[in-house]
Amino acid sequence: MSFLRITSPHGHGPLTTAQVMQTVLLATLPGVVVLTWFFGPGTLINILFGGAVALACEYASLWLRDREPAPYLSDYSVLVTSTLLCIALPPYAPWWLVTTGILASVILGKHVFGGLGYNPFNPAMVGYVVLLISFPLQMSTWQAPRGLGEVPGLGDSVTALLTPGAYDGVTMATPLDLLRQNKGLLLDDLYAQAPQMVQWAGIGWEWVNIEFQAGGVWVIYGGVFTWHAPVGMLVMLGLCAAAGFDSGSSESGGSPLFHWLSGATMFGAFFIITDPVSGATSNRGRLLFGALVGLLLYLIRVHGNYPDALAFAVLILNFAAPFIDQYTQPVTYGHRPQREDEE
Amino acid sequence: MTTPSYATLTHNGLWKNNPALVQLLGLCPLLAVSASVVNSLGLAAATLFVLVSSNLCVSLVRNVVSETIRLPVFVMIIAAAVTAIELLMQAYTYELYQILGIFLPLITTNCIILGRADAFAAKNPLLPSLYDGFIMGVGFGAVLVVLGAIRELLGTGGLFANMQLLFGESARNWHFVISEDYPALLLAILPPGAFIVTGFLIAAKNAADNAAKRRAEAARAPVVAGAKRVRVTGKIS
Amino acid sequence: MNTAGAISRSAVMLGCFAALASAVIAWTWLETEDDIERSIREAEARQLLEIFPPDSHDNSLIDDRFMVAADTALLELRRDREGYTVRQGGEVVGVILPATARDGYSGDIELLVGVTRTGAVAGARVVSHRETPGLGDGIDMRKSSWMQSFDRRSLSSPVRAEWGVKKDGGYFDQFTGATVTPRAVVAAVRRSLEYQQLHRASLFEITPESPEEVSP
Amino acid sequence: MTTVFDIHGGIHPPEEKSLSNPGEVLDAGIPPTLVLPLSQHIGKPPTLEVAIGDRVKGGQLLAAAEGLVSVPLHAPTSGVITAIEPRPVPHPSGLENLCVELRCDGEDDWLELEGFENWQSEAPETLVASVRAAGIAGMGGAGFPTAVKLLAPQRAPMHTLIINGTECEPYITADDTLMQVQAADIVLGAEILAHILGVERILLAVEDNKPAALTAMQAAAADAGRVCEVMTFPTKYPSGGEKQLIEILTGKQVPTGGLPADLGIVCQNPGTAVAVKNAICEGRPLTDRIVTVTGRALARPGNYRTRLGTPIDHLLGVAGFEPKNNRRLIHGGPMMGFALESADVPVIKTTNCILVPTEQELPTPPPAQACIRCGLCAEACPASLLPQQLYWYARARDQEQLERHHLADCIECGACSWVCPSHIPLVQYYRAAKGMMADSRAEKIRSDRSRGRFEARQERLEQEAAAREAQRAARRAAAQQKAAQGGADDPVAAAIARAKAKKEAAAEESGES
Amino acid sequence: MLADYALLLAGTVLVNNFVLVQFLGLCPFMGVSNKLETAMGMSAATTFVLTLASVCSYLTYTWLLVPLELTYLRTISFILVIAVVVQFTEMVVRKSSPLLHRVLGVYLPLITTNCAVLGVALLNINQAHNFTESLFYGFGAAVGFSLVLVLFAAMRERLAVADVPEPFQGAAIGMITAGLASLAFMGFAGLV
Amino acid sequence: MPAWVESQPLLAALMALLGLGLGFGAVLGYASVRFRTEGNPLVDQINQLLPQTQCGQCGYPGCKPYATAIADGDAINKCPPGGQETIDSLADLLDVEPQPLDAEHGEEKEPNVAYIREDECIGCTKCIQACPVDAILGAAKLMHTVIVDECTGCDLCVDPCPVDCIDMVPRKGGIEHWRWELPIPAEQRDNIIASDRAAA
Ligand SMILES: Cc1cc2nc3c(=O)[nH]c(=O)nc-3n(C[C@H](O)[C@H](O)[C@H](O)COP(=O)(O)O)c2cc1C
Ligand SMILES: Cc1cc2nc3c(=O)[nH]c(=O)nc-3n(C[C@H](O)[C@H](O)[C@H](O)COP(=O)(O)O)c2cc1C
Ligand SMILES: Cc1cc2nc3c(=O)[nH]c(=O)nc-3n(C[C@H](O)[C@H](O)[C@H](O)COP(=O)(O)O)c2cc1C
Ligand SMILES: Cc1cc2nc3c(=O)[nH]c(=O)nc-3n(C[C@H](O)[C@H](O)[C@H](O)CO)c2cc1C
Ligand code: SF4
Ligand code: SF4
Ligand code: SF4
Ligand code: SF4
Ligand code: FES
Repeated sequence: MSFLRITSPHGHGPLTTAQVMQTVLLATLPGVVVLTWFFGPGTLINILFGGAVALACEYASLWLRDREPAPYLSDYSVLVTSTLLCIALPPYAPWWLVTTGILASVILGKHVFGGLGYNPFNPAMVGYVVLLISFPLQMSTWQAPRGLGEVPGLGDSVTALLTPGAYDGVTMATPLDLLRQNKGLLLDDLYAQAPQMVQWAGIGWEWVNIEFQAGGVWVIYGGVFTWHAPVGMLVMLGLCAAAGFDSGSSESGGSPLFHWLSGATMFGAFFIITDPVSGATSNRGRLLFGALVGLLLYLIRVHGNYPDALAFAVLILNFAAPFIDQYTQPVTYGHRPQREDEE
Repeated sequence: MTTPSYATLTHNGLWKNNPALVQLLGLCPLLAVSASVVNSLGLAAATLFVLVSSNLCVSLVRNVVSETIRLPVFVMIIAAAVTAIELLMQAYTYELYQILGIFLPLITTNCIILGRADAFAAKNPLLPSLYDGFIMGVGFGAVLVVLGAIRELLGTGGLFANMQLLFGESARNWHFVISEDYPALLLAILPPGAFIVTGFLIAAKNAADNAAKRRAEAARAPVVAGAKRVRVTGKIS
Repeated sequence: MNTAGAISRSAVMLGCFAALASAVIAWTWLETEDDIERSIREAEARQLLEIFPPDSHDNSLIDDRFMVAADTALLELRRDREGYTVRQGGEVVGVILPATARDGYSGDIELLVGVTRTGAVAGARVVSHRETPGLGDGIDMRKSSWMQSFDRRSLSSPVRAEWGVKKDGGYFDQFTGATVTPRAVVAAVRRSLEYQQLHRASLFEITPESPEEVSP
Repeated sequence: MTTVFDIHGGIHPPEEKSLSNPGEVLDAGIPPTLVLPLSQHIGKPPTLEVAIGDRVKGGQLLAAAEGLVSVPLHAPTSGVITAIEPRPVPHPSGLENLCVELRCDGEDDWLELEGFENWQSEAPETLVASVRAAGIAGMGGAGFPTAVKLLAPQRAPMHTLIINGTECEPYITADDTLMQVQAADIVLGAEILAHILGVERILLAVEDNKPAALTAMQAAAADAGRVCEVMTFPTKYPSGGEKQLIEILTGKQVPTGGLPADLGIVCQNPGTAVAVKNAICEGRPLTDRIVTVTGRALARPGNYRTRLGTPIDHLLGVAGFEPKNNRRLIHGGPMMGFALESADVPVIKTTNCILVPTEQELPTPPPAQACIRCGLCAEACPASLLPQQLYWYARARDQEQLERHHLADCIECGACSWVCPSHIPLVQYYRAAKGMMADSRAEKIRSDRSRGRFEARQERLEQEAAAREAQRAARRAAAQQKAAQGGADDPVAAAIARAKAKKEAAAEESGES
Repeated sequence: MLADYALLLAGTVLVNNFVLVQFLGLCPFMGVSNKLETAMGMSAATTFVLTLASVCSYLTYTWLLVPLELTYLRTISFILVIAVVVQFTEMVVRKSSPLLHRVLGVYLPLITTNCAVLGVALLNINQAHNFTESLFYGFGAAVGFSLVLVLFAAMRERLAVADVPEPFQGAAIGMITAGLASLAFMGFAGLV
Repeated sequence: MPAWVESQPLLAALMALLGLGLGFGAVLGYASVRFRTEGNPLVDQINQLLPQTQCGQCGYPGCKPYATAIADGDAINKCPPGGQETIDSLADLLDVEPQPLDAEHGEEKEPNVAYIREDECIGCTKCIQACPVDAILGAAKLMHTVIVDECTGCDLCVDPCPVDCIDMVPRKGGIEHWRWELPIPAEQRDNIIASDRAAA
């Protein structure tokens, strides 16, 4: 009788790549729900539309590369990419914007490098930055949150997607934009002037961030990724903000709380910089990776041209990640320097 | 070294050994200046001029200069040619001169030029050297212009804008726009776009080459294995 | 051949080539010197001539310049820049003022604002800026004709209160999605007009002998 | 001392230990033929002492140790040697190796055995020689000759002996069973080992998922003559790895490239301890062991006392193998064992488990996907390595980086592969890479030697050529001198002169002699 | 004052990175970045040459060409200066690190034709830098070059084992990666 | 500025460049003396990587000469005994693109050792002369043997043997030399599937 020759180990743990990806998808849910509550169903529609485009795009890439599509399509990674991209996009983006972004993500960000596992840059952020650079106008048009403007219904959202320019909702600068644009104002004046700035970080935004954080913590608890990168980033961002914050002069860059809870901070900390493929490898490396993202995020937000700098900070660090890996190995068993008293 | 035939030179310059796509030389001007067709054409012309004239001079003096001072002499010849064209462009196409900016004097350090001077013109007679300079320049220029066209088209939705800078006022209306409400993909004309479009161009060339190679593979004669072996241990008595 | 011989031979050869090369360059330069100077002047003048077309004056603008110091009130320059005087038949018919909008979206926007003797804008041009491509760069004449909306405007038309972008209840259009840039430029042009108003006498060489014809 | 330390990483696979009823020893019986591979350990194969047709008794020497790192082989029962030829052996390669086939006569007729009455008074050297003669190789998995390990005191003074009753791999209960039924023997064996090593402290390490073994060992330890601590710690794979266990028990790490002996520690499996006890007290060589035969494709899984050389086929028959739903036969545990292609191989000294799972139990892995650098493997690695980096570099065959990332410290435990969501056979990459590096090292040594020899030869040839040339030159010079003296300038004259000179010289020589 | 130089430095290293933003020195950037170790060597050599050349050409320009009204000779005299500095460096490298010399062998003479070097010299004039600024500018340019070269080399080592589609293997994927890096560096815009 | 500069721009240009040239020439002249080097340690580094089979298949009489040639710019893909691994490590050392082995020089084979069928050996000593590493023992008219540990497997001794009594046998065989193989990565398996698909 002949048996199969398979290498050890012969058993296997419970997790598969597809499940990892599903977990991440699931964890975005609370954030997306709150986004929908404050800004209407635009993001949701984008996610659905973008997911379909992404699957088609992944299929086409695999076909071009002469690969069996089924195993790759069923790993859900392209859905994570498209979902994360769509969450980052403005809610009522036209279809061509979403499509261009997905194309950039999946082809330029992922498949020219060989697909899942080989891409050195975060595909979703590649897509986002390509759009931000190419179509800054469309990319800086944000819906006003519930309470300040009318939240569009489902019909409006579909119209906005399919007939570019037809939907004309109430748009409004995001709190980070405001901070960036009103360098001359005292923070107090800014809060007094702009209705979207409320106690912490702006109507809607603070809740969106808190929900993304909750989702992220749930995933860490589930063991899909470690705490290092998010903690590194949030701590560094907090430190920088604390150092730059002088309780509200016109030079002030916003309080730590403001930075933590505005824009894409939590979304980025728990869903973007945790992308394992394009990030640093070891836990030490991830801590450093996160901290440097936090530093750049603060610098670019406050001093640069891009009010929400997350995508740039992430891409820059993606570029540096292989180098970081070279110098952040953990101490292997048996390589711990021997202490004298151990003799 | 025997002088290759003109057909070989042409194939080398335009495709097989294309300076921009294969040798990856002269990348800086290639990427920096190729945001539009007119810029590309301007630089292509200047590069072509320098290549041809430096190859010409180098081939002329190749038997006079000794090995030791070869490179400095070549560099000086190139620098003189570049300065000349720089001055000329400054005098007669000033706006283009301003657009090309420091990339015009930087032709001096375009590795293609020194490379061709050293690898070809220094070893070959006048006419082939002239032709080599010309065809390499054309090969480089072709890539430059194609790159410029792709980027201009993607980035602005139009083609041949501002051609008057090179061809006089009558060229102003050569500009045409594909569609008025094309949402311009600005990325293409910004710096990163240059890299990315070039990457895709190189990939396209590779794909074409691979296809050709696969076709040729069938017809290839087998090599004799071990044909080059020598005896290590000398004569066995 | 001995080493010293070789070295000196090379040196002489190199020297010859250096001489030859510099001769070629120097000769080209001598030949093109005048043309180059003309080109440079033309290029410089072209922008000014867009503001004041050649038929509106009879002096050479680039030769009729004056310095404006950095940090002059209202113009807010970062460094010393030049202004130009426009004359017709000896009389000053306009000035071209340098101005800087320090509150652009990304850094300074440098402008030239032409003002006629009547206090109206003859034309305004952006000399340099770093605004976001595709969003804030409508102030570039090559991209959009928005800057022409300043033509013939003066401090009285629109009225002071309306010297702003529509979004702030003003007269001028903003670009879709980018208000910061137009706001900054509008303010800078307005300030140039105000500067001109304050310094009319010296700018337009209005002496007691040649009194004001029109008061703005 | 009761504090234990934690190690980095580790995993908790389903234990499945109750399947094989730990605590009960069944008898596998004597099969009609035994097949005994000569090499069942790390080190040189022993040299044959028997020939085809020889009749042997149980306990008789079949092959004698060859060199220091080698162990002898004994007949597990009486019978006739019927073949000495390459046969398939339990090895991941599935290759054949030299084996002795013994047709058993069923009488189980043994030689007279004689042990030490009073081992306490014997010199350690004498006892080590007996251990060596008994053919004991470590029974915890690696099969390193125990006698060699017992020479540790020659390196440095030893202070601790660890009896590794961890048995952290799922399914296996051989040591558990041994500890339950032969606790006293284990402790006795440990005492002998402690005596040989000159250590004052014995640690009996048992994972907390074996309460019965723990009680048995505690009882036995209480009766022991030496300091004998039973230590228990939380269940986690791979706590049983020697290095990991040492860290758990002492908080110290064995320095890379070093041995536990460098810390004054020696670690032995309970089975080894019993074998040592048998060898010393009874003079009985190692010829059988307890093998856990388990898996859901068996009707009667359990722990079988099995003679070495028993074909696994036979064992499967005894345990009631039902082939229908099974595709794999595993030698060893599910984590570190290797799959066998055929059951036609024998049990050897390191066979602690034969696992025959059903397809539902341990499904055939799906095709590997790309590594997504998720880092789960690094979380699981007990050696604090970066398995994903090792994987990438192994793929790239980048030996420099593999060394920089400490491939050599990987214990091949398989924890990383177990957790990898992409199902990458990581351990195989490491084994292949280690092989590759070992080959390169050997190749380097070889090529250095060849270079030396080549250069030496070139030099020699040159010298010879130079010597010949010198001789020729000397002759020519001499001839020329002669010719010059003769005043003749033309070559013919010179040649004649030379010939003359030669003749004269010859005449002179002969004249002198 | 010191802060100004720090800003100039940060500006040249990151915001106006020579390679990714200004497109200078691309040939060695694409050519010598397959291996981290060589990239580091190349970085060191280029840093040295670039800084020295920046200062030397500044001096030549200010003390020779300007007084003699020969500014139109700047290209050729800079090239001369650079050639000499490179030659000098080559001798030093050959002496101090023969392996580096073989590895950089192709590129050391090509540093002469690395347009970053001439570019620095020319930009110093265009931007009217004084002596110290030239020094910092040259050094900043070199550090910027080195930074991205080294990061890129580490990344290419990773790309070497990636499953890149065949037509993209080699230079094409290198270009695209550089493009994405350049995209990332756009984020620094406006920082200084 | 001196007046002559103004009146003689051409001359000024000439003088300036000449001056520059002279100054720099002096600097370089000094440096060439100060930093003089000799020898090329790179050859040794390359030689370290070559397999030292000394078989001559590269077209050079031994590994060292080939190493010298590589240091002078010869191709790195000419050594069949070293095979792809040697090419890769050379490429790594020299930071050039690794190429496939040049088939003109032979194919990569499993390492061999020579084995002399002793009863057929006539003791002609030709193989001893041929062996580049002195791996054959024996004297004239007596039986010869190969020292297996020293034999590089170059097969140079095979041809000269007048009675063809030398065989090349694999050096690595048996269970001790067995090595785990690197698994085939997922995507390469895919390629196989893909080509199967194409073939079908
Ligand atoms: C990447 C980016 C670039 C921007 N660039 C500019 C710009 O160049 N000019 C500008 O006025 N606003 C710019 N903005 C600001 C936003 O468009 C901002 O929302 C807008 O100026 C506010 O105008 P609103 O009052 O019309 O909403 C930019 C925003 C982003 C995110
Ligand atoms: C190649 C090798 C050499 C060893 N050399 C020695 C040694 O010289 N002295 C010693 O006491 N143990 C030696 N050992 C035994 C190890 O310390 C260890 O006990 C043995 O490998 C079994 O451990 P394992 O099953 O965890 O691999 C050696 C083991 C191996 C594999
Ligand atoms: C991952 C791993 C797990 C191991 N688990 C055990 C175990 O549970 N019990 C055991 O005795 N040896 C185990 N070993 C082997 C030990 O490291 C060590 O070799 C053995 O205890 C030495 O004793 P021996 O020489 O008597 O075999 C394991 C080795 C490894 C690498
Ligand atoms: C924790 C986690 C975070 C992820 N974040 C991203 C992300 O930010 N962007 C993205 O494109 N893919 C993300 N992915 C999905 C996946 O890694 C991505 O598709 C690969 O980068 C494509 O090769 C993430 C996956 C996980 C498990
Ligand atoms: S567990 Fe697998 S997929 Fe995750 S990093 Fe390790 S090897 Fe890669
Ligand atoms: S097999 Fe090696 S790398 Fe993997 S977990 Fe075990 S020790 Fe770590
Ligand atoms: S081909 Fe033979 S002689 Fe040449 S380098 Fe390789 S092993 Fe040495
Ligand atoms: S014995 Fe033969 S094969 Fe071996 S090294 Fe000598 S010549 Fe080569
Ligand atoms: S063209 Fe810039 S370095 Fe080659």
